[in-house]
Amino acid sequence: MSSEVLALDLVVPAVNGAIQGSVYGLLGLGIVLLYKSSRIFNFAQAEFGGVAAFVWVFFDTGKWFLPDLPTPLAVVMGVLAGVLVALLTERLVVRPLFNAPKITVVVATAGVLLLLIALEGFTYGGTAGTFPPVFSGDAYSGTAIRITNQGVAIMITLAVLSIAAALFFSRTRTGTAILAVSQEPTATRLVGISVERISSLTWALAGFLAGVAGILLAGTVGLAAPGSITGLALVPAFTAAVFGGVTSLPGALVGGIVIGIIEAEAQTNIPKEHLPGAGKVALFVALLVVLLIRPAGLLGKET
Amino acid sequence: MSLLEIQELRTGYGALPVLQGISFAVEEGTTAVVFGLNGAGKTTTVNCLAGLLPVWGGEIRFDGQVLSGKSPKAIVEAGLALAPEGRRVWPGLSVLKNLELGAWSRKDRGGVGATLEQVFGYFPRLDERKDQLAGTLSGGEQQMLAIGRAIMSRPRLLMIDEASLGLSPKLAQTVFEVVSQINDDGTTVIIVEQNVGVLPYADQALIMEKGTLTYDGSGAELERTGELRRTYLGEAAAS
Amino acid sequence: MTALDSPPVPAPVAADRSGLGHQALRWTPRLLVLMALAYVVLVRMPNDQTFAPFAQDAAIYGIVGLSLNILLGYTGQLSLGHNGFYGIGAFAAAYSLTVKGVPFGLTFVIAGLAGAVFALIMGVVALRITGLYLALITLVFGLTLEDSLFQVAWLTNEGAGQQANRPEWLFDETRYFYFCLAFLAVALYLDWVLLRSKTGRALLALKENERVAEAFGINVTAFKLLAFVLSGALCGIAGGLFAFRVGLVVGSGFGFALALTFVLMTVVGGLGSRLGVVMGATLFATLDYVLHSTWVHHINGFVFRTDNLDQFAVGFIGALGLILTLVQYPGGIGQQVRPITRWLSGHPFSIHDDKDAGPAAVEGSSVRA
Amino acid sequence: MSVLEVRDLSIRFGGLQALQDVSLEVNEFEVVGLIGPNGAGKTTAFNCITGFYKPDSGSVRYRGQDVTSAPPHVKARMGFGRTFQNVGMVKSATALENLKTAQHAKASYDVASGLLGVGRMWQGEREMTAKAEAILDLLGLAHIRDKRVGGQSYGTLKLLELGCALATDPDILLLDEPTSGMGPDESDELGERLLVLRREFGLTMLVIEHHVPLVLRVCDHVYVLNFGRLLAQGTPPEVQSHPEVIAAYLGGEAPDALAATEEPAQDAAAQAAPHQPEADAVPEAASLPKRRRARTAAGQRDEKGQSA
Repeated sequence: MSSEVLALDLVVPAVNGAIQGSVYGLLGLGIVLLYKSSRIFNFAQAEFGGVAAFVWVFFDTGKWFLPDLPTPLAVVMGVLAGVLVALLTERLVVRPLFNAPKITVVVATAGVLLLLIALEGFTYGGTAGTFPPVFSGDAYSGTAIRITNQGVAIMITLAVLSIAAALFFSRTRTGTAILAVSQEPTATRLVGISVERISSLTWALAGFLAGVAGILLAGTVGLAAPGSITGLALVPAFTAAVFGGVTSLPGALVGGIVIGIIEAEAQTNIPKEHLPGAGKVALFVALLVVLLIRPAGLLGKET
Repeated sequence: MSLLEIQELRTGYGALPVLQGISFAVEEGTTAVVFGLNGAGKTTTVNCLAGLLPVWGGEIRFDGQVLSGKSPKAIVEAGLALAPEGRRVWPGLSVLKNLELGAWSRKDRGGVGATLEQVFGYFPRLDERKDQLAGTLSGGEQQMLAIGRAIMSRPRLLMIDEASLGLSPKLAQTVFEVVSQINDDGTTVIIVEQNVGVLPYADQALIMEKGTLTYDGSGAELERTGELRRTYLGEAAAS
Repeated sequence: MTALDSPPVPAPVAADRSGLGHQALRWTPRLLVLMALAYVVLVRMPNDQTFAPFAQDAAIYGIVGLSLNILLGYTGQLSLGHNGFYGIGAFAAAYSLTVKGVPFGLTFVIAGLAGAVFALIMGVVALRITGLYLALITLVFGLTLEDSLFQVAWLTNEGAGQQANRPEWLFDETRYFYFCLAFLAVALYLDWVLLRSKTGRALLALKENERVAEAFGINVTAFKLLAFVLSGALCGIAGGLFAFRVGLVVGSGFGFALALTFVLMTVVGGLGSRLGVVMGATLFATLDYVLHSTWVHHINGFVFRTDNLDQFAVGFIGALGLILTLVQYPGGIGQQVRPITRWLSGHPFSIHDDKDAGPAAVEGSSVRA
Repeated sequence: MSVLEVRDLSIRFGGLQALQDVSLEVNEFEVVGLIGPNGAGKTTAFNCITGFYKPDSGSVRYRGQDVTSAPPHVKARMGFGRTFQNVGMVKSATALENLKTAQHAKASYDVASGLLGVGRMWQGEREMTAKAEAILDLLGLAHIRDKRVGGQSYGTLKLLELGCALATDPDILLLDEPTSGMGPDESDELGERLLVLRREFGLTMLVIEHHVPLVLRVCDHVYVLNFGRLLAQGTPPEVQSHPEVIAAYLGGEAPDALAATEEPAQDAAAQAAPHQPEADAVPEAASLPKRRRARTAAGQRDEKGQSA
């Protein structure tokens, strides 16, 4: 095997992995946000994106009695659906369990996940279809490496959203209040901040991030089936979040890209005959190692 | 009419009753100090006043307005602020951000800057460290920050829980002096304390024991009696 | 019934009503109900050949539910990876019988051991990783097994699936149901003993407060591991039963959905409630059949434009049931049927629960890490 | 012979020196008090002694044997019984079950026979039930035998927790604020009970307590902690009048307050709270105000009722 081919074997998955990993990072961002504000893991996070993706496709193709909207508008509707589902989850499931043990809330989010998959099944059907990419065409097409416009859009979205998030949390009063709730809820209530309202806002934000990520991921992977976004992205997104100690926003973003690359490299370079499901195994090992060795995360520190 | 009137206040945690029905009043412009041992119900009292605990029975009146059962938000908007036990600052936010969030409930955004200057006037240390993360401050500085944050809402009544806990006697005195200055500037103050060093600054002294009020009188009078000693060290020490 | 001790409520019968006639009056309706129940469960359902496989599933899921209940209900550790132990048990049983020629009866021992060993590994991890992280890592563990180990060529007969043929005397579906039911009965007995022994009390204590448990001289580490091992062994055996129920074990059946179904049925059934867990398991195992065979089917294609109602209805109903259980009825089915079970055990009928009745009345919200 | 001997115990949490060179000793049949202001390190000391924390340095010896690094469940088996500040019991279980859980280490059957329900298990269970019932009777709690612990009043919980500690068959009992959450009446009553228990079970005790009358009545010896260091020790009256102890409780720089309390100002006594002590100064019971004395008498009656 020539060294050139070997290099390509490493480079191609790295590029693709980084792009896919950006989506993991976006989902991970939402997971971190919710963990920071209410100390729970939201197992439905990826499926908020799934709902967004389906709603987008329904509007884009005029399916399911819905008007056929132009693509940008359909994308907006999809993202809004993600936000709506997240808000409903907060209101109907998370808030009533405010005083319950965190594990109970986590089980409940798993219930939400199943419910969303069932709803997708009712409306879309059980047979797998395909999602179109939001952006078609290639930005770069070499002999071995091909970068799609969709891929570029993902990277740009990630960059824009991370900067926006950073500004939101450092510059705005509301952003500061969200951080405050996560660090010291009692003091936050004492200065007159409504913890309930901040909670709704946080979930809305998480739903927004999931919606964007879900639509971009669906378009990249193409596979459309109820629960497919969860199957593809939930575990990597959590692993990304854990990389940052589940408390660091930049940690989740960087973690997402790292995880995306690890997964893609393992998938490509470990033959199926030696180890089936190498991508998953790599994720499992990565998660286990991080949790056992540095529970506070590799990139972030618990505040 | 007193600024704060409490009648037969009862509360507790979950099913555990703590306050067995306590009544007292605090006059506008005075400093009241609540003494008592661990578990006497001092913190429970101020937490309940701040809306962190539900009122089981009795009434809280502030400036004639009934505050029992109101949310912490409504209470701080009414002019009652608490610097809670254990400081509870936001460790990952800068000192400045901590103070700014303290003014969250204020309607007059324009006046926030002036109050900030006032806080820095009371605690020059906070001015020096305003860009530092609150988690990196020393215990005494965090205490100052917690008090400063409460002042940022421009309360008419400021409650400080365990102002001197964990501070050296000297630092505790400094804090007491600033609190007295705050009081002189027109804010009514309730301090929960174990340290008798605060007594010279107290207009009114209250002693709590096992969820009841066992003493309510002037601070000067308490200085002359052995009541505090009895509370802390038993009868023999008081006589 | 449900927990440590059923409350020794004094017999509510006044002296002048304790005559033979009154006793008969008191017990006759109860006996009739019990006999009707026994007829449906033991005769009517298993003899319906289309229903028998679902009844087998119900018994098998019942064992899984008890297994999960040991971890989640008694020790408060959430495992989203029981699909893994279940699959390991299934493959171990099929592989040892078909490839290694192990006698049929022994395959269940091997399935149980395999489940126990993997659970022990998970338990060691759980000593370091707790709470939400444990939920996450067990989830990933199960998913990884499905994608890797359960796809390995030697185990899966080159991906074609590992055969698990029942011996001739168990070909009959009704008989196999009784076979599974016997396993469930043993599991119920062991669970009953567990809660009456110091081991059960130790688990409940460490669930609520590890420090208190330690102060009572309980070796928390050892009992946590023991809970994992017991749970894994039970789940592995259930997996073995499943292998012989389907006859061919393929890797793709042990995924995410199964893991969630297990947790769902246990929580909806009622954590800490033995009867509730079995009822929850029965509900989830037979839901498919129920949905196929009733009027529900006719809504299909009428309201929904696809023909996927029943395919997703299980998840839908299960998820709704779960959320309702957690938010509204924390005791699950076990709590809801308590008036009936109490009545059956001789007490007067009352819908008011005895709040003082010990951990029988375990709140579902006591699920924790 | 000393049952418990603690030497130079030190432990740090991050930047906080929680304990520094704390030494104390508890002799057979003694009740030793551990007092000190909030945050002085009393519970930390308990946690080091019972194995919940590993001290950075220093040693814990139990009847001459070094047990510094033994884990809590091992120490529990050796004979360390303890209670917790905020009630350490299984709240969802009944009183009886809690008392049986506490007997875990003394059960007469092994885990394996317990799993299968064979062998000595049922016999062992009957023995444990009998012992639990005896403890319930002793504490006058038989009426809550089958009640969930969680729903009981705090005072009852504290008493039952004491029962659980007894059920572990302890040699030395470490009680962390046994009267917290109790009213003055209940506190006094508990003090009497502790003395009865010591007499009847031959127990040795180390008690963290804030309620001063209780410390005065039950303790043979008192250690005072402040800022993680040992401030003073001695008999209760000695400690009570120790200047540093007074300073620690009443504030380091409050000479005015101290001076004032030292002068026997008649008028001040007259003006103070209604239950200021009367003039007779001698034994402690007599120095209690009227209200208190009446309670104590009631407590003693209770005690007789119990021991009868």
